[in-house]
Amino acid sequence: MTKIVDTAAEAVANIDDGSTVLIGGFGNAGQPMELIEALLDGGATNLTVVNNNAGQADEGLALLIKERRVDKIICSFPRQSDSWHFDEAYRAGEIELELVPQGNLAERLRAAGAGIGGFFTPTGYGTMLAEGKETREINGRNYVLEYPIHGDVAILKAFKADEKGNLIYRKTARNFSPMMATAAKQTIVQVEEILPTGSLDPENIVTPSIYTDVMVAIETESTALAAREQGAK
Amino acid sequence: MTKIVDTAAEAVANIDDGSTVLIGGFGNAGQPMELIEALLDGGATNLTVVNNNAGQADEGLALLIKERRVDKIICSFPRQSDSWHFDEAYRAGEIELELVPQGNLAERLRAAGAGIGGFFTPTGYGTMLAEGKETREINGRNYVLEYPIHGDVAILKAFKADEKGNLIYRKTARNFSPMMATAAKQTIVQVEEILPTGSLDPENIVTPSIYTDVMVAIETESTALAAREQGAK
Amino acid sequence: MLRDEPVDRNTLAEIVAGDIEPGSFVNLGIGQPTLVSNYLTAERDVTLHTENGMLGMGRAAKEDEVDGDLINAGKIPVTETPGAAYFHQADSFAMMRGGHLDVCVLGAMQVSATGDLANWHTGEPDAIPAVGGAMDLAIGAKKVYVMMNLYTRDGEIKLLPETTYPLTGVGCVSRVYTDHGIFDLSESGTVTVKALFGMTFDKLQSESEIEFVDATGN
Amino acid sequence: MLRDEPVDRNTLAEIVAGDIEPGSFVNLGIGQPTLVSNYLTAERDVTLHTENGMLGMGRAAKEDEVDGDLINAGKIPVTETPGAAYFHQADSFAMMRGGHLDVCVLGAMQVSATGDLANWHTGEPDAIPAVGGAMDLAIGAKKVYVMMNLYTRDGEIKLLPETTYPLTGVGCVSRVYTDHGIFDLSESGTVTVKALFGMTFDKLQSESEIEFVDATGN
Repeated sequence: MTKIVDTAAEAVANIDDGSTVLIGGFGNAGQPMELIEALLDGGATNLTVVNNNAGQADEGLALLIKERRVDKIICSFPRQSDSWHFDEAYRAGEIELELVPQGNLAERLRAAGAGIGGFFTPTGYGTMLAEGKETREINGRNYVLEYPIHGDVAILKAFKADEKGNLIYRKTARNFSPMMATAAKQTIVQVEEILPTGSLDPENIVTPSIYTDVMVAIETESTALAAREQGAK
Repeated sequence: MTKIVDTAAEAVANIDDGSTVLIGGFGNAGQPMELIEALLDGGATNLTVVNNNAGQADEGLALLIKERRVDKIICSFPRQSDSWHFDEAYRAGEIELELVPQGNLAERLRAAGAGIGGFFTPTGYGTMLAEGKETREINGRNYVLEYPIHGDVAILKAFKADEKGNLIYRKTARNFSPMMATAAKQTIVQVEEILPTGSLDPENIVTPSIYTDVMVAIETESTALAAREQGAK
Repeated sequence: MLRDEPVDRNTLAEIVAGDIEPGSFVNLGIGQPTLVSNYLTAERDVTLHTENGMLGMGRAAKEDEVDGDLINAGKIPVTETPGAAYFHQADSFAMMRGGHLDVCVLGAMQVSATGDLANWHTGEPDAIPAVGGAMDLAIGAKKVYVMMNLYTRDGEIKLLPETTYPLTGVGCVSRVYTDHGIFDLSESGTVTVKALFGMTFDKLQSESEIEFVDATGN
Repeated sequence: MLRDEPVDRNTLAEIVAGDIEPGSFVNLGIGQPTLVSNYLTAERDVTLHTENGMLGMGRAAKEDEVDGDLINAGKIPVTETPGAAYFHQADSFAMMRGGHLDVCVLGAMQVSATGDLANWHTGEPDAIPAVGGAMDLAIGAKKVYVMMNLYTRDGEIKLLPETTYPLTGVGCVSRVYTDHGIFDLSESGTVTVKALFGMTFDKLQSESEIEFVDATGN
């Protein structure tokens, strides 16, 4: 059953120190800024974070790293022009980095949610990111064995939800969130709007309600962008 | 690029003898009856068929089996109260059966489409369907290694398409078709209606156009059922 | 719990329904487990999963509601409830295999003391095998319950130290509901008897080499 | 093909665009490959994939079109074309890894004669590594093209018998487009020179131990 809470602070209140936190988003698209801010305010520390990136500029995940709440990050693309907080922490030896090719990251999260114990992927074969990993030739192609990435908690941003916890996303802000929703023991979601159950077309649900544990309605720029798009039609 | 043809016969015209044919559907829901009939009329034989079942009563896949066009079937649930054509062929030793647990069947098709070389699944571990297969204990749980199932061709039923080849399905008729669309060298789809490109919401596409090779518009009972449902609202 | 008489299927279904936590996501196997849905009242807010691609499955369709595109795993036409969601077979089995469902209720031919399940194949050489989703369901929930008669028609007990039929899953069943009693299984092979219906503990113990623990509260 | 002068990036992008079959599904990597999109006219009906979850990506967004929820893999705001589709990252990379895209065009630091690609990391000890989708893109299409300058700023040739930088993918590149020429690679290490721009075959051969085959039609 999905619990609806009133504030971001309540939503993230039971994230413990030392948790593995899956954070949705690709760059800022789909990044749950308000939940991350609440996590920052809440003080949880010694976190392992899984995200595509390692934060941009001075908001969201970047601030969690700046405040040294993140012991380890599992991501595909930490270094960007505006990843200065990560860069500093990394050069200071104050954050551990597990670098994972982006498609393997997505597939490892999916595997965790889908009960798959491991899978053979061609991505990364023969590269330094596969060093020490088991490999195998199958039907003439070379593969690396990769394992699932499970989270204690996922914090995500979706576009709309119904009260039951079914979720839809908006455009490329969908990215990693549907997999992360399945890969964590507890899934916490900020959505623009929570509609009465029955408002979303059952054919179009991206994350079924079974995966959603906690929701909070927070209006962001996405609502205005969707309204602008509606108006343009 | 997706080719739109006028008849089911044209759609299946280049399916060769000896092909591995992935056929969508769970029971009759989503089964591409008209494409199967065209395949029957076209005479292709020595087929390997992948479907959840082995045909029901006297239509569709059951007739392909009755006419001994199918050398081998890969499925999860061949024996049903009305699978008499399969039963007869099987008892006569005239069809080979590879029995696959339903979730492994779906995942093996997904793996084929997703470029995964193999995966460890807990399903079937310790059973006769895993005999002779590689197993492994990972984090205290036992798994069986399963490999992808690739098709030469997939024949599927979808609900609506746009001219570009994007597909949506209807209710539980979706079942195996989205995976099969990704797992075959050529994907042939019968749809109730082909709409102008731009008519389907990009958020709701289930099978993106890249997977659709050939389409033919054939109205079936699904159109009437959808209209009835619309009317009831 | 003790009752003087064995319970019928409907009573047993009602007992199972009563043990399912409100708000649960549940898959009911074909056959006897389907009866459980009759006792899942709206207040319990239980969401039913059907492995052919749906959460929020409703009751069986009435004649004028029958829709060939909306069927359950037993290929019976069903209905849709508010808040339902459709998805494809790979996502549906990922939901089971990934341990997201709270409860699966399955029929069985045999169950072992350690929770091994046999419910798909008698192993007879001339039988045409068909597994469907049975092996996925067996490992497909946080709790896997079996609902069955304790005895075969020939009077043989179906809860055994070890199964003799081909397995569906290893050590997967946590609880067995039968017409003669309810049993909690454990990895060690100790079986805790939670309830007996029309049967004494001594009678039960005399019929099996399983190590039963009496928790009927008698 | 021979030209007297090296070609500039835009001319090269136009050449690459001309080699993409009409109706293709294509992923253009960050940097120089992005220029190719400027020469993919509507009649070519090429559909662009962006690995962060979209087919049918349009041009870069103009100021009043910028939508933070609609970005490409380089995190640049883009637009949507009719017939577009959104999907999640696992489906998006399945599309690449499964070999469904017709062409990927990537930048490179080095390419070997057998098609090994190095484009993500210089291997310098103090560099912060970041791979993104590079390794997935390297193996993510039926044909993987590289677009790069033939020489580094220091004048070192980037098409080598063997790469010295850390690899992105093994034997994955089929063709290399450079300012000085176009090269088809093969498993055996034989490199077929399809075109030279402002360079003679002899000059090229004198600079490398690669076994070049002249197919410039000179």
